[in-house]
Amino acid sequence: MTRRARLWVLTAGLLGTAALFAAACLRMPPFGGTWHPYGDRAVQAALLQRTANTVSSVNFDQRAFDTLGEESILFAAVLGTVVLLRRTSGERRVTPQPASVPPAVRRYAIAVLPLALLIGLYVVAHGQLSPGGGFQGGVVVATALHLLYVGVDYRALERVRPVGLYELADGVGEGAYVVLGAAGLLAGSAYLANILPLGTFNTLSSGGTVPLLNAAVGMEVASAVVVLLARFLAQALEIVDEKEEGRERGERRKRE
Amino acid sequence: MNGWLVAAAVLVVAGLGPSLWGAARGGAGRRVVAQNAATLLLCLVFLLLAQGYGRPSYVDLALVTSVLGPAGTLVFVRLLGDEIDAPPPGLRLLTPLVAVGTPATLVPLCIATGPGRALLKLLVVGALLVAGGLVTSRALRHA
Amino acid sequence: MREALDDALVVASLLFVAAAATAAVLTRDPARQAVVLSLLGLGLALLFTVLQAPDVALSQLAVGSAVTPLMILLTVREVRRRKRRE
Amino acid sequence: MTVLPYLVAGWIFLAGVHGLATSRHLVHAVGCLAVTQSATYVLLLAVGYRRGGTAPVFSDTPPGTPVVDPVVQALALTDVVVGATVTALLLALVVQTRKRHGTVDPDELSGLKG
Repeated sequence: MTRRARLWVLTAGLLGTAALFAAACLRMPPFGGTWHPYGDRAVQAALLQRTANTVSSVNFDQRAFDTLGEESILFAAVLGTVVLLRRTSGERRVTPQPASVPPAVRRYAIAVLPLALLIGLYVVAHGQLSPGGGFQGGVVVATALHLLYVGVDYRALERVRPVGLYELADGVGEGAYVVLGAAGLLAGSAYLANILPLGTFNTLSSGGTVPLLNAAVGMEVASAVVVLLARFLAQALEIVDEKEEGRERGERRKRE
Repeated sequence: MNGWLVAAAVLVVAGLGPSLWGAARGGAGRRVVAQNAATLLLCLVFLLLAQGYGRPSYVDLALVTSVLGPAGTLVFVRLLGDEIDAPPPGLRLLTPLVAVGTPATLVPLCIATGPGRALLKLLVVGALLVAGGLVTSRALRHA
Repeated sequence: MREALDDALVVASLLFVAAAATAAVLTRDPARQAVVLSLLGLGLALLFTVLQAPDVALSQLAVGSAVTPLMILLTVREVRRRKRRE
Repeated sequence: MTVLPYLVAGWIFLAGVHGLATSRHLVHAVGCLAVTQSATYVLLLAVGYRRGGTAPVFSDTPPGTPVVDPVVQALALTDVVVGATVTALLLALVVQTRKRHGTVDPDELSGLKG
């Protein structure tokens, strides 16, 4: 199909979708209405389980099995990326050039790194109380580590980041979630049932299994993002194609 | 009349809107400056919203933004380095924005909050914003 | 009065997000698009907050502010490096 | 106002699809897919909003306050993070495509085999 014909098909499709969607919008319940049957029931259930953050309760208690599915997609995506970005035959690893960073940026990165890690862990730990949880906090922790790359140097990051360990932690996080679910079966209840004592409402230990599942997810997400970024960094900075490298060297020699 | 929410709405319309305009057109340097201004403004908006809605737990959003915003700008400076023309246009506006915007928002908020843990959190956010703002403009100047 | 103010904040954030999404699509250079995508992420975080979803806003902030731009820019650098060598 | 958020979600979706279909660079296409994806979050949260409600988080507000729908928030929250890792997978595919076929322009790719 020519580019022009494709554009016509696209325009027709977009206009058709727009018309149908607009028609559907007009028959939807109006924005901001008071009728939320699922929401009201979820809030009731969360309060019964003494979990202050209803969203965490939905994710890690009422719909915990659904979150296991989400987590597995994340795990599979990381696995796929690791396989796709591995070093193949005909490629060689080189030491990347050190980058020059203004000293103020360097000082800032080193000073903020521990604070950022702390904020990430705080977000994970308070998931059942205030906005946050394993998904968000995990990403913050992983980003904090990469302050070393943007603020200091790639080699500084490599020193604190043994990728193998993070790959292991990724698997352990996913495994911990599955095992915590199985604990529900062992206790004579359903898979991923909330079997632990519920604790006092609005304290760090409230919510039964919610904080534990939160921690497992936090561990998995943090190490998943670290592993992903490690693969992208290695691909962009370290791995070169031997054929292309040879060609480049030849060109340089010709120029000289 | 909720003054905090009015202030947040004004910052969104008069601050974030122009930032988007700056980030959507022109060279890489100008876009990154606009992105940096947007993270700073968004952090201030979060603080005002937390106060306006009467939900202290929303301050966590500002806390995360104050760390990740400068980190994002440093990512752009690091990887777009050779595309950023030094000094990028609009950079002169950044330092006054940090120096005026941060205290102008935080001082009234601190007074309204009163002493306690919440005040400490606000001060941490303020310190991170000022440090992040100064460091990112320094990094942009030397890109 | 309070509801009118809430609505005004929602409308302003919605328009910001719509404009940022359009700008992100129209920016054809992927490295520059990453900057606009980062602004779209910030706008989404704002919209989620005024829709009273701070959990989702936090998620969006964590992902959109540094991790996604870093991955996109590293991919762009890798693709360009190989292109230059040919 | 009663339908504006839904229409904005639709606009974002269509804009993203348009960019995806007309893209000349695979990394740009992945960015457009991220835009398309964000339309679903806007739609979900717009459906769950309740005027005058606040966040369903009771650490700093008494139980019984009118709150917005937590279920849609839970759906969107996990998808934001999982979506980012899927973006990473697609970017890795772009890198592979570049290695195998020497181009990142989808139009040039359609003429290639295998």
